[in-house]
Amino acid sequence: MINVQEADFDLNKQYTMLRAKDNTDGAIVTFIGLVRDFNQGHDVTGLFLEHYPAMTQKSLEKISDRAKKRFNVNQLDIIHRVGQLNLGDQIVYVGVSSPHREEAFSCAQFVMDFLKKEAPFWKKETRKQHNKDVWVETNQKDKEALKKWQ
Amino acid sequence: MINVQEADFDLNKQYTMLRAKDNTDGAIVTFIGLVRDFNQGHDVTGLFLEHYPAMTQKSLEKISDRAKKRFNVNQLDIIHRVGQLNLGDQIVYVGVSSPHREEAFSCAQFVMDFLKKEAPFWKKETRKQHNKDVWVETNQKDKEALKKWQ
Amino acid sequence: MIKVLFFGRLRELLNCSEIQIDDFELGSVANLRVLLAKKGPKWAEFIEGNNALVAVNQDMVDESSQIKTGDEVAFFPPVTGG
Amino acid sequence: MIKVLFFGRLRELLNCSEIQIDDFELGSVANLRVLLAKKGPKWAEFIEGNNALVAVNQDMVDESSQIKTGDEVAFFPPVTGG
Repeated sequence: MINVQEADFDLNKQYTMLRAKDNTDGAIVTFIGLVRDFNQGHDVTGLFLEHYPAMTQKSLEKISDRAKKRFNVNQLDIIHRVGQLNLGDQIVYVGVSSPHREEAFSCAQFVMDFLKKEAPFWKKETRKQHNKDVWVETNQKDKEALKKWQ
Repeated sequence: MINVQEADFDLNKQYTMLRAKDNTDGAIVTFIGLVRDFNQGHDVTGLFLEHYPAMTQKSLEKISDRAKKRFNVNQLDIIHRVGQLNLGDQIVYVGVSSPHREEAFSCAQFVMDFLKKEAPFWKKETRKQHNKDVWVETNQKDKEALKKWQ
Repeated sequence: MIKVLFFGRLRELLNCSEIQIDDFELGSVANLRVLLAKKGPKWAEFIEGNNALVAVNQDMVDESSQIKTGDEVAFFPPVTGG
Repeated sequence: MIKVLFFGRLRELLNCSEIQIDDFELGSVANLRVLLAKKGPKWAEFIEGNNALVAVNQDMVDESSQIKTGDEVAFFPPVTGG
């Protein structure tokens, strides 16, 4: 399941959907990304998440397909929110179920690393004074994160 | 928070407890281990989890302390169940919150790898015919998993 | 005819989210960049900065990729989702 | 006096979860193993198998570790939790 949506999501509901009915899951890994206070003292109130609607779903599906080919997982779900978000809000969810924990961990990390590199989302920090809104810069760490999958 | 308990746990409740109130979390990783059907065709109905009560809590606290020293995390919670469990039941929960996703993923994996190696729990498969209950063997993969932390 | 889209910081820089180019026949992404650079100093800047990623029909491509009539081309800064 | 505990498969093999040893003064884990092996063939087997981990006062230790009066020593198979 892959969703790009404005609405919030509910981890508990996702977890219920993620658990297989046939007892073949030994491991479930979930990742949730939150709106963090990057710039204390700049009156940051949240983020606006712009995206490229025709491409986002397609891009996440591609990443998901690649991950499923590479790792032995039963299920892989991705949700990414867009639009206006406040500090502390949930942005992204990745949920993986697998017979083995290594595969579950690696798959979730793989998806996040490629999402951060390829999925067409752009964050703009919203501030109390709106004329001072600032686009978030990519960070070097995210570029380097991909090396482990080569 | 570290708990060794017979009672089941609720991911949603754990997640709520895990999220910091001060918006410094950028990433939350949760791991849940489930009772999996390892031996199809052997009438496996579940597991009995024996432990060394005086040592389990202490052992998990040691692992947790080591993890917190090594990784930049805000919070780290561990729950491990003991006693009689059925197929598909939850066995273990590890929840990590951190400013950064790499640290959150690594910390959760580190805890699981050492828990599998050092925490005094023993699984016995319970079968329909109880005189055929069988102790679960350690697997080679779990021994090798520790190499990545050297 | 091709459609060209801009996103994020780049959309703001150019003050433009979408243009249509009627006279672009066959050519590479690099050719299209040269054409766009002629639209003014801000347009030239984003080309020279060379910091804009490009997708053709919603797939990331490189500079030598060929564009044909009817394609949807998008330029955007490095992504920052997740 | 020391207390010695056994867990899991080992507890079942020996059909014993706990014993007290009154005459063990100072010595290493290895010394204790030799003493226990004298209790019978099953006890000797678990020593020779060398597959039993050992904890003294709830901390994993190695064979050269010293045991003193009042200690709680535990032998158990490789762990399989998680």
